[in-house]
Amino acid sequence: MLYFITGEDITGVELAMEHTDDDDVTILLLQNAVYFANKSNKTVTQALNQNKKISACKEHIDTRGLSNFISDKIKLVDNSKIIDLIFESETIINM
Amino acid sequence: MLYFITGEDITGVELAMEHTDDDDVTILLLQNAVYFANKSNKTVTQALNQNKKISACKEHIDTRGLSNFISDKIKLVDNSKIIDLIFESETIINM
Amino acid sequence: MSEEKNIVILLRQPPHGTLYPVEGLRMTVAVSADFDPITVVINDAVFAFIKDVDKTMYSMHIEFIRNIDLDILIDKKSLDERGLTKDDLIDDVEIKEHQEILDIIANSTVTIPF
Amino acid sequence: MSEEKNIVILLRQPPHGTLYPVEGLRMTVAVSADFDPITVVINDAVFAFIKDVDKTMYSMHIEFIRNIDLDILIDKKSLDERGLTKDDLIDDVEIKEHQEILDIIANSTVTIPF
Amino acid sequence: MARLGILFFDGPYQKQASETVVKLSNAALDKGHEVRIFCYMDAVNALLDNQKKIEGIFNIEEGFREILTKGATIRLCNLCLLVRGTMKNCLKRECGDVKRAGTPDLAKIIEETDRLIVIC
Amino acid sequence: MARLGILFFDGPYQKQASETVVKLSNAALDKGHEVRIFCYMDAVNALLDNQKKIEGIFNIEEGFREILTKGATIRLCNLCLLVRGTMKNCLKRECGDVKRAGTPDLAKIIEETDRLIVIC
Repeated sequence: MLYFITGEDITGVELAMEHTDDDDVTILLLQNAVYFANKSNKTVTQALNQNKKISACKEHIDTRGLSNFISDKIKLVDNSKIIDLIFESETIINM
Repeated sequence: MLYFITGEDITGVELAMEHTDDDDVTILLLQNAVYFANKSNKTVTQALNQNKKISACKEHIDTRGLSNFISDKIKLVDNSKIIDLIFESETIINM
Repeated sequence: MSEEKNIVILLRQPPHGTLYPVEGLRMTVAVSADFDPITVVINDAVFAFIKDVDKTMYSMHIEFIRNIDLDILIDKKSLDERGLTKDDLIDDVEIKEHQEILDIIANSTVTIPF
Repeated sequence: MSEEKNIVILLRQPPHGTLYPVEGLRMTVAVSADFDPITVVINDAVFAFIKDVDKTMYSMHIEFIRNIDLDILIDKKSLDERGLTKDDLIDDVEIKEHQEILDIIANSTVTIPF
Repeated sequence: MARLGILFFDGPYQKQASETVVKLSNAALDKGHEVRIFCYMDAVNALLDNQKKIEGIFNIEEGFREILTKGATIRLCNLCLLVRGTMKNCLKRECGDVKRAGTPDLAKIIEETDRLIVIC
Repeated sequence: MARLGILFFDGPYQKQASETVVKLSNAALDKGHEVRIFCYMDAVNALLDNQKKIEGIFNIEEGFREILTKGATIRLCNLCLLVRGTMKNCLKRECGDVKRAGTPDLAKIIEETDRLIVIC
């Protein structure tokens, strides 16, 4: 299950966190949603502590100069890999 | 001083609350900022408890059906009165 | 696979100030020709279904959705956070516990947020 | 009264994802012909001035603003909330305590938010 | 009577800003005030010609035509029109005092009005 | 190879969505996937003709022309164009498979693609 989060609304991350470990959940952050990846963001830090898989669009992180401010548990993915993630996930939850 | 708040960002209300009672501060809520007037909004409730003057655009409250959900300390103003408020205030802080 | 697709139209934004919720309900109507979309309502979008809100631009969509027996589901947590109760809402909607809302979203094939 | 007007250009939004901060800085430049606008930076707009951010679209505005000795003031509270420090920022900006930022906004005649 | 400056950023129909600009302008004009508007970013598209009237939706073009008739002046950011490809579609001078302008014209509006409001 | 549906709501230049749509479409097309795009609300204005190229700003029209050339199909919400007054300005059929459509066409896209992403 892929939480595909492109907006500045953190609800998507919150919903993803409510899944139990039985569900295979990946959170993908794009556009201004990549700011949620900042280490000082409590919701995302908590999601990482829960061992949720979080990826972020590399180009959008780089443009914003954020690579030094995010946890190294967050996987940076290029557009080609994003397309793969989309087709690998049976369910896409757009937020 | 008029905090003229038309956006969905509550920062304007927060800044207005940081003024001491010496400053003559009015908060005017328009468009989706009128949702901040909901009784369950803690920031606006606190501002009212601090005796800050808060007005809201009557048309925008009515369209949204909010009149039963807001404190009666909030003054509802029509567009003509909004124009008066704008010219009565030496400083307009647009947010 | 198309006949198995579960479509969730997810309303998040308040009913006025933007055209998002109106356009979201219009999308539910459009998609209902081919699927049985579920309209899920969270956050400030719950205000779209209070009794006194001006529904001129979307009452026909609500009516259409109810006439073909599709569900409009309201997240109870979002209501609680806004100090709203069942009595504040119109009859055409159904309130669901937050966990049920989450399950419905998780079981969708496609979620379209507005 | 025009010569007495204090203009604050208030940047609130992050540097990419929207054109708001770029357009805000362009506005500071435009208004500087007639006034001495102060650029005040709060919330996610502080990310516009970190060292590594792509400034292609607004570095010339920053340069122009500094060359004519106008201030770009960063709200320390917004920095703190985001885990940022002075060292993360470019040299062309000045960090101010939140109370000073508030005073500057309160003493403006016109505040233009972006 | 006083002079009101208005700045806004949003195009029509997606967000409420352009409707609010029309309504507050009407209120100010009806009280005898002057109104000067600057359209920045997407807001330039609020002044496009041929916006079709749809039942139940406030027609933005008609709203702006009305306040132009009542004497409002409207300036459209030139570069914003150019980049969006909508330069040729905007309302023409015969509708009133509406024309393309640069950002320095906003400085002029700030200078020449008593108050500036921004509709976000 | 698979089929990707994309839905978006925002016009060009104010927000990043249209640029992201172009870039993800390119990535999908380059991997041999099919791409079908539906432009809803302001997004219809992303396909307008004559968007002037400005140094340093990603030109949205050019981006969409490129993915049309590569075979993407694009549908523009008819009513959204009409109400905005931009019906006559959008890219024509000679650019590729781009045409006006109704909301039921999104249902068709959902039906005929393997995944639908929404760029907010």
